[in-house]
Parts: sequence; structure tokens; C-alpha cells
Amino acid sequence: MDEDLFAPPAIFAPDILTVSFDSWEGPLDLLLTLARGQKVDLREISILALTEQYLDFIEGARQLKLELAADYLVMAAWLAYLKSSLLLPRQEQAEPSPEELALRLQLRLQRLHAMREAGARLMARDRIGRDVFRRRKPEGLRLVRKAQWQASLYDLIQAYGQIRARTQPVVHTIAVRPVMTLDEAIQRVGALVGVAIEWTQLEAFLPDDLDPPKAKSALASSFVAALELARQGRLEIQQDGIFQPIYLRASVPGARGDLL
Amino acid sequence: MMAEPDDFLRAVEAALFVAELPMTPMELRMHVGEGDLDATLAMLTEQYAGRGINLVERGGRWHFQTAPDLAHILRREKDEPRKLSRAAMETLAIIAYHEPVSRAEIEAIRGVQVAKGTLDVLMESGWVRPAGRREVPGRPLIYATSVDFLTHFGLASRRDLPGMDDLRAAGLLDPVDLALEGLGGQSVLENDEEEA
Amino acid sequence: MMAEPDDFLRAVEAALFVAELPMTPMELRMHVGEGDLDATLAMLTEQYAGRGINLVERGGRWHFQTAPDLAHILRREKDEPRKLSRAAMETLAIIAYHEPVSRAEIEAIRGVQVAKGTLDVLMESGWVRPAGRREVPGRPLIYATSVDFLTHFGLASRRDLPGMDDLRAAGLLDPVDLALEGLGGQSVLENDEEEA
Repeated sequence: MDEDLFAPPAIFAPDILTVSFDSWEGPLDLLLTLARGQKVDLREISILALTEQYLDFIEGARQLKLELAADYLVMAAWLAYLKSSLLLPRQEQAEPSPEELALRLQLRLQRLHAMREAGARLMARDRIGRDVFRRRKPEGLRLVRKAQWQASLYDLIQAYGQIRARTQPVVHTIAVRPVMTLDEAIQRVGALVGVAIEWTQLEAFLPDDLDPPKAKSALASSFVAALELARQGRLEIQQDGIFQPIYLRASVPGARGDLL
Repeated sequence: MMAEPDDFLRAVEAALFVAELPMTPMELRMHVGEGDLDATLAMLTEQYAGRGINLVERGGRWHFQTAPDLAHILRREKDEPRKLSRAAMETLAIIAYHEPVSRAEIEAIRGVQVAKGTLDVLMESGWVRPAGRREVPGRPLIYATSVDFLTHFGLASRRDLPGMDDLRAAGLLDPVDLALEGLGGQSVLENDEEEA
Repeated sequence: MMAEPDDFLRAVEAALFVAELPMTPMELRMHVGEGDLDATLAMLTEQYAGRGINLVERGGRWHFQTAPDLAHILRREKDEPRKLSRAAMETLAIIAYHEPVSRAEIEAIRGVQVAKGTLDVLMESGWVRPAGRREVPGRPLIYATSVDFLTHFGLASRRDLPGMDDLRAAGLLDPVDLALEGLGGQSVLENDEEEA
């Protein structure tokens, strides 16, 4: 079966042109088929004779109004040119010489033919599944992979930390912020201002050594306490301008209002 | 091998070699045609005796098989380093910190179910061992770590496991609210006391 | 068979027998361990020569297969491998004898374009593989045959391709341009003149 694959189609003689051009894979294939019809070694092939054969063949096909692919016609035109060049006196030949063009064609045909034969010989070899057989159900060699588990102590404790981080119920505790309440401030400022005859800056009434957050709270509370004590008439407040220091002193009975 | 096996023997040999299933002499004959099948099977059996492949008959069917003593080469074990999955790592950590624990207890701590395969992997690793049953309804299996566990992780005893304070210092408890510290530390401590 | 095959030979024999794919000596060694593998493979090849089963090397890999002359008794209808088109056969031959080769080079030899499906079929069969790109403008893909190709067609190596040496010696594997240089522009007209 494989041996027959590359035999020329039985219908290549121009006088029995009932051929479909589907039989060939392009002009080179057709040329090779025709060349093999010359029944000589491809190295001995007559390119001139081959050209005649091809042109006759194409002409015959055209008379039969067969649909010809363009590349067959291009090849025909090229071969017609080659033929006329080959027949011209040698000095009138152009470059590349028609001899070289003919030789090229011959070499191409030889190469295609060689590969075609090689393909056929390859196909005819003892092929697995057709001529020679391997076991149909081999048991197979098994490589059992035994896991060598790897984990570091860090992996372990990190995993534990993540579990705890993930699963413990989240409890929100509102921290007790360090503040001085208004009552505290009233008591403190009230007590201290009693001894302050002279104008004294508000900050002096604050306790020493407070954290900055508590100091702020104490300042605010003491200021509000001072306002409250002033309303009660227990102290007086003085400030020279906006954002200037605030001064307090115990109220002097009878002098109320003179200073404001 | 013996000189000049005849074509009938060669055919029987090849037919048995490619066969998908052990073959009865009748099935063989459909392939190999006429010949003294019994004598040929006997001769092949003898020729292959002592080789890596033997011809054997089982219940009237013939087939080639590898010699029984070579089973080990057909199944070769290879150590392959593998990392524990996250689930396995967590489960192992819980067992290590709380042992002995039942699967239900592990799940309660993890907050996620523990697949059976996870405990299997840990037991296969040799780091976890069953440690009896808890005397509660259902008598669940309880798990503990093994000596291999201590060896692998380079611990002299479970007491060397970092406590909650250490974990927190290492940032391993982030991003948990600080208020949790009491709870976490406490539960670990309880365990350690139990063990002691 | 020969008396007392040693255990290493028996192991190699058994491993090759059960293997699903042809094996390289390196793969074999993973299963059979230490021993003179080359000598053993040579000895097994010799022991099985002429039998119904043969040990063969294809592209550096070894496998047992049935003897070619027994094909008729072993072939089943469904075994018939897919038939390649003429174009595919030619293309495969061109790749095998010229590899690595680009599509344009295949087309230059065949005188027609390589149909889209042709290379696909050959690659799907596992016989042809892309083998990088040629470092010329356009960097075309180049193709080569695979180890499976050698295995399927019973070739120990590409050197065993039928007629390889003759084709090379005749310059039939050289491109036309190169061959032309070699011929030094020798005329073919001589032939025609003779004939006229």
C-alpha cells in the first residue's frame, strides 16, 4: 500500500487528459511525475523534453477547459521562457544563464524526489502498533513518593499565633482616659485662689507633674472652674487680650467690677 | 537464551507478551494457529524460569509476570520533602499547646473543622500520636505530640514552646486587641499547669 | 534460556517488562540500582535476539517489542495507525532528514505551501516538535523530530534513517543553491543536445 503512494497517477499521458489537477500538489509535483515518465535517472533528465511535456499537458488541459490554478500557468510561462532561452544561440543568453535555470529545476526535482522516496521508506519501516507491538497493558513502574514532612518551629508557633489571633472573641474595652473633672477643678481652684491676693496666672493653679493629656484636661477644667467661681463672686479674672495669659485672684469685697 | 526458538514458540511468546489479559490456550490458538501448544507453553515456562519475567498459569490462563522477588523494584519509594499544609500546621500547633486534645476540641480552638486527612498526615509524619480516649460521653480519641515531634522541632520538652507573652512580643498575635492578652495567656497557662 | 541470569539482569528485564514507556538507562537505574547497565542491556538484547520478543534501543531509550515478522498474528484491526496524507509523509521526511528545518525550507523543497493542518498533525502525533527559532530575519520557528519519532519508526538514532548516508553523499540534503555552487554551473544542456 505505501509503495504505491508515490507512483505517478496513471493518467499523465496528454492524450488521455481526463485528469483532475487535484492529483498534484502544484506544478513541481506535476513536473516530477512527468519527469519520472521519462524513465531515466533524474540526473539524466532532459529538461527540454520535460518542458515540452509540461507545456503540452497544460495546453491539453486548456483545450478541455479544465480549471487551472494560477501557479500551473506561471510555471508554464516560465518554462516557455526557459525553452526559448535554451534554444537561443549562446551569446544572446541573459543572466542567469538558462542552463543554470534548467539545472536548478533539475536539482529541485531530484530533491523532491529524494524526500518522497525517503518518506515512503520511512512509512514502510516496522512501525510500532502496526508491525511490532509493545505490551498493551504494562503494569508500569511505580515511584511511590513518601512525603518527608517539613515544618519549622517558627511555622508552628506562627500558626498558633494566627489561630489565637483569628478565633478569640474580640472584646472592646474603653480605656479610662486621664481627666480632671469639673468638680475636682472647682474644688482645687476654689481652695487655692483663697490665698491668692495678687493676680496669679491660671496655670499656677494646676497640679505639677501631670502627663500632657491630663495637663490639658486640667487646664480646660480649671478654666471652666474659674468661670464658675467668678460667677459665684468668689474670684476675679483678668486677660489683657485674646490668647494672652489669664490671671485669677480672690475677689476683693466691694471692689467688684472696678477692674473689668 | 536457547538457540533457535521455532516460529510457533516465538508466536506464542509474542502473543502472551502483548496480551491485555491472561489467555486460555484456546484464545492463544486463535492467534497462533496450529502447533503443539501444551508442549510450547511448557517449554516457555521452563525457559523463563529463574529469569526476571516468568510465564505462569493461573486458573487455566497464561500470562507473563515479573518474578515475585522483584516486586520491590516495580514499586520504589522515594522520599520527597513536602511542606505541611496550613490546616495541618495549625492542627499540630493546637495539639502541641493543648495536648491531649480531641478532634472536637481542636475544632473548637481553630474555629474550623479538621479534615480527617489532616490528622492522618500528622500521624504519618510521626509527630502526633493517639493518646487514649477522653472519659466523656462518646469517648473521643485524644491526640498528643510524640518524642519525634520534640526532636524535629528542637525542643527539650513542650515547656520550651513559647508562651503567649513570647508570641505577642514577636508580633505573632497581631492584630488582636490587647484586651485578649489575659485570656490567651491564661488558657496556655492552665494547660502547662495540668501537665506539670 | 541461559543458565542463571544474575539478579541485576533479572531486575533490568523485569523493569523493562512492566515499564509503560521506553526507558533511558538513567530512568532504569533509578529502579534497578547499581550494576553494569550497558553490559546488561547488551546481554539482554542478545538473549532476546531471534525470539518472539526483542529488546531494542530507540533514541537512547530501551523497550521490549514483538518481532516484526509476527505482525500478522498480533495485528488487530483497530491497531492500524492513522494514515498520513502524502503531504504529511513528505513533510515528515523533510523534517527528519534536514532537521532542524523551517516551514519556508520545507516549502522550498516541496514547491508548495505547507498546509496549516500538516504540521499540526505531525506535532499531534508526537513525531515532530518545535525546536526553537532560526536566528535570521523574522526568526522563523524551526522543527525537528522527537524521540517518539525514532521509537515509532524503529530507529536507534537519526543516523539510521533509511538512505541517510547515500542522500548526504549525493548532496541531496543540501539546498539547491549550495548544490549549484558545487556543480560550478555545469550545463544540463549537454543532455538535451545529446538527445536532439
